[in-house]
Amino acid sequence: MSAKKITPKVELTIPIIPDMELAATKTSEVVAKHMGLSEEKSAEISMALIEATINAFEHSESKSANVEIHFVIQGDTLEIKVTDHGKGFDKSQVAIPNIEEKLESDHKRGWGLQLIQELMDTVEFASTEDGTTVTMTKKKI
Amino acid sequence: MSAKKITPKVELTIPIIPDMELAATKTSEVVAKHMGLSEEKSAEISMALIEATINAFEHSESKSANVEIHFVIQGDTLEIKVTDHGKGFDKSQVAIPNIEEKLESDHKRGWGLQLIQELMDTVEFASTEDGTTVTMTKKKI
Amino acid sequence: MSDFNTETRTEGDIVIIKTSGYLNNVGGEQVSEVCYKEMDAGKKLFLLDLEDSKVVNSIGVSILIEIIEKLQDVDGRLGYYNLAPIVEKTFNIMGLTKYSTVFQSEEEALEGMS
Amino acid sequence: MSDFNTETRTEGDIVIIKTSGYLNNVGGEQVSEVCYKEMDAGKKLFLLDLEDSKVVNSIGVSILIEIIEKLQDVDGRLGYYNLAPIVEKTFNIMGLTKYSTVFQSEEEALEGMS
Ligand SMILES: Nc1ncnc2c1ncn2[C@@H]1O[C@H](COP(=O)(O)OP(=O)(O)O)[C@@H](O)[C@H]1O
Ligand SMILES: Nc1ncnc2c1ncn2[C@@H]1O[C@H](COP(=O)(O)OP(=O)(O)O)[C@@H](O)[C@H]1O
Repeated sequence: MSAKKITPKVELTIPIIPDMELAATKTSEVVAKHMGLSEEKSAEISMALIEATINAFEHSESKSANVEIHFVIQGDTLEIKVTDHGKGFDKSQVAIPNIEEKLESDHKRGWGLQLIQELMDTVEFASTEDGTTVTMTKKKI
Repeated sequence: MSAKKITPKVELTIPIIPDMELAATKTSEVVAKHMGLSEEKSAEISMALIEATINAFEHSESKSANVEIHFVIQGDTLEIKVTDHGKGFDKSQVAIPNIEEKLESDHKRGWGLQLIQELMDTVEFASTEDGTTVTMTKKKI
Repeated sequence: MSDFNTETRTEGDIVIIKTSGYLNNVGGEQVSEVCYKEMDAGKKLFLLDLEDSKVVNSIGVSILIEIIEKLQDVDGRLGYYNLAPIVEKTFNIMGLTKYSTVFQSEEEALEGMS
Repeated sequence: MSDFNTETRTEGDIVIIKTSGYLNNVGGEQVSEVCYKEMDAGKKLFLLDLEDSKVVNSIGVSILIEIIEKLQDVDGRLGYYNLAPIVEKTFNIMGLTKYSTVFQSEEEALEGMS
């Protein structure tokens, strides 16, 4: 099974099925291992990917019900795009969570975007009323 | 995370990376569980999918180096298509393996197609010089 | 597929809940149910053994924040041990470690809680 | 990711190899290396504990056929225990169970091999 010298492309189109995000993280684990990323970085990527995927599942209110996940290996950097065709959102309107407020509030959730940003090297949101793409990268070193 | 009533579509495009077939089986496990298939049937699907995927990786000699895996839930039946864009093959020319011969031969391998056929309910091969698609199905009951 | 499960035992005053499986919304709710039942029975000290829950999501962890809040009302405490590094990191990012404690082993946890 | 590993010990004349991880070409070759080294040292009875290898592929299993062949030459034997149901089914389909033995437990295996 000798790998050919072509930029490997990994694309998943997944529907809203419980635990489907774990199929995405299995994929990111295999890709991260192939790139020689540390287990720590691989686990960080998986966690960020879980959060981006469940956001797409849960908040997009997409009619197509499908989420696309693209992995691109760019040299020593892994780029992951998570795209939904849902209603979009304005990231600047999302409050940054903190534990003190959450302990007093009825709304304990709202941590996904924060986690993605802390765990990945770069994160970009592109959102319109036709959907959202989260682009995140992680460098090997 | 309420599932919408649309035929769920699951599509993977995966490159030839070691262990990439395990990303495919994680996906089939999630889908099989969602359909309420038994663990036994889910494991049989995973094994057949591993074999079809590594065949596509190993024998297709595909230039694009990508293999496509599509899952379609048709009522109580899971249909899986594994497609490569390789050189194709003539299934009728492949010998049916048996252990007695293998024990005497230097060529111990050649079990993948046999396993796929034993483990799935239906299996079809469509192969031309532009590539191969293996279509396999498993019924819930 | 790993379905979520909990096993509960007590060591003195401390309730130890060993989880297994993906700590998502479903898993988090199972943990909180166990905790609230034990709290109704007067228990205030809780330890989660997360050895077999190496994958979590933020919804599952949010439910732990709810447990911490309820425990604060009764002067109770929550601790954890056997965390995968990414789970500990997640607890740090979300600030859980300010209001609950990550221990490095069961022994340390039992000592630290009593 | 679960990398493939083996742990070897002996019980009397029997060499027990406990594998962990995906038994593919890489895993199969690791197992055969261990076996051939032990055979060179005169061992003829081998047991594989497959509890932590619940996923296999046909390439990995083909390598076990090679081991069976080599053992036949020296009147040796291969057995297995702790198989996942799909692994046992695969061994049945491929016919390994005609020339090697699946046991239901370590106890039964040690008895059956000696
Ligand atoms: N893909 C998306 N489509 C639409 N809205 C989103 C998307 N991702 C995030 N959001 C919005 O951002 C908010 C914060 O998301 P997040 O930090 O992940 O926390 P949570 O999912 O727990 O609410 C969500 O409640 C939602 O309003
Ligand atoms: N996708 C494919 N493309 C081209 N040839 C294939 C493909 N799948 C199977 N074959 C051919 O069929 C043969 C038998 O395959 P299989 O039963 O899986 O055993 P093995 O992969 O061990 O050779 C292969 O050796 C190959 O020649």
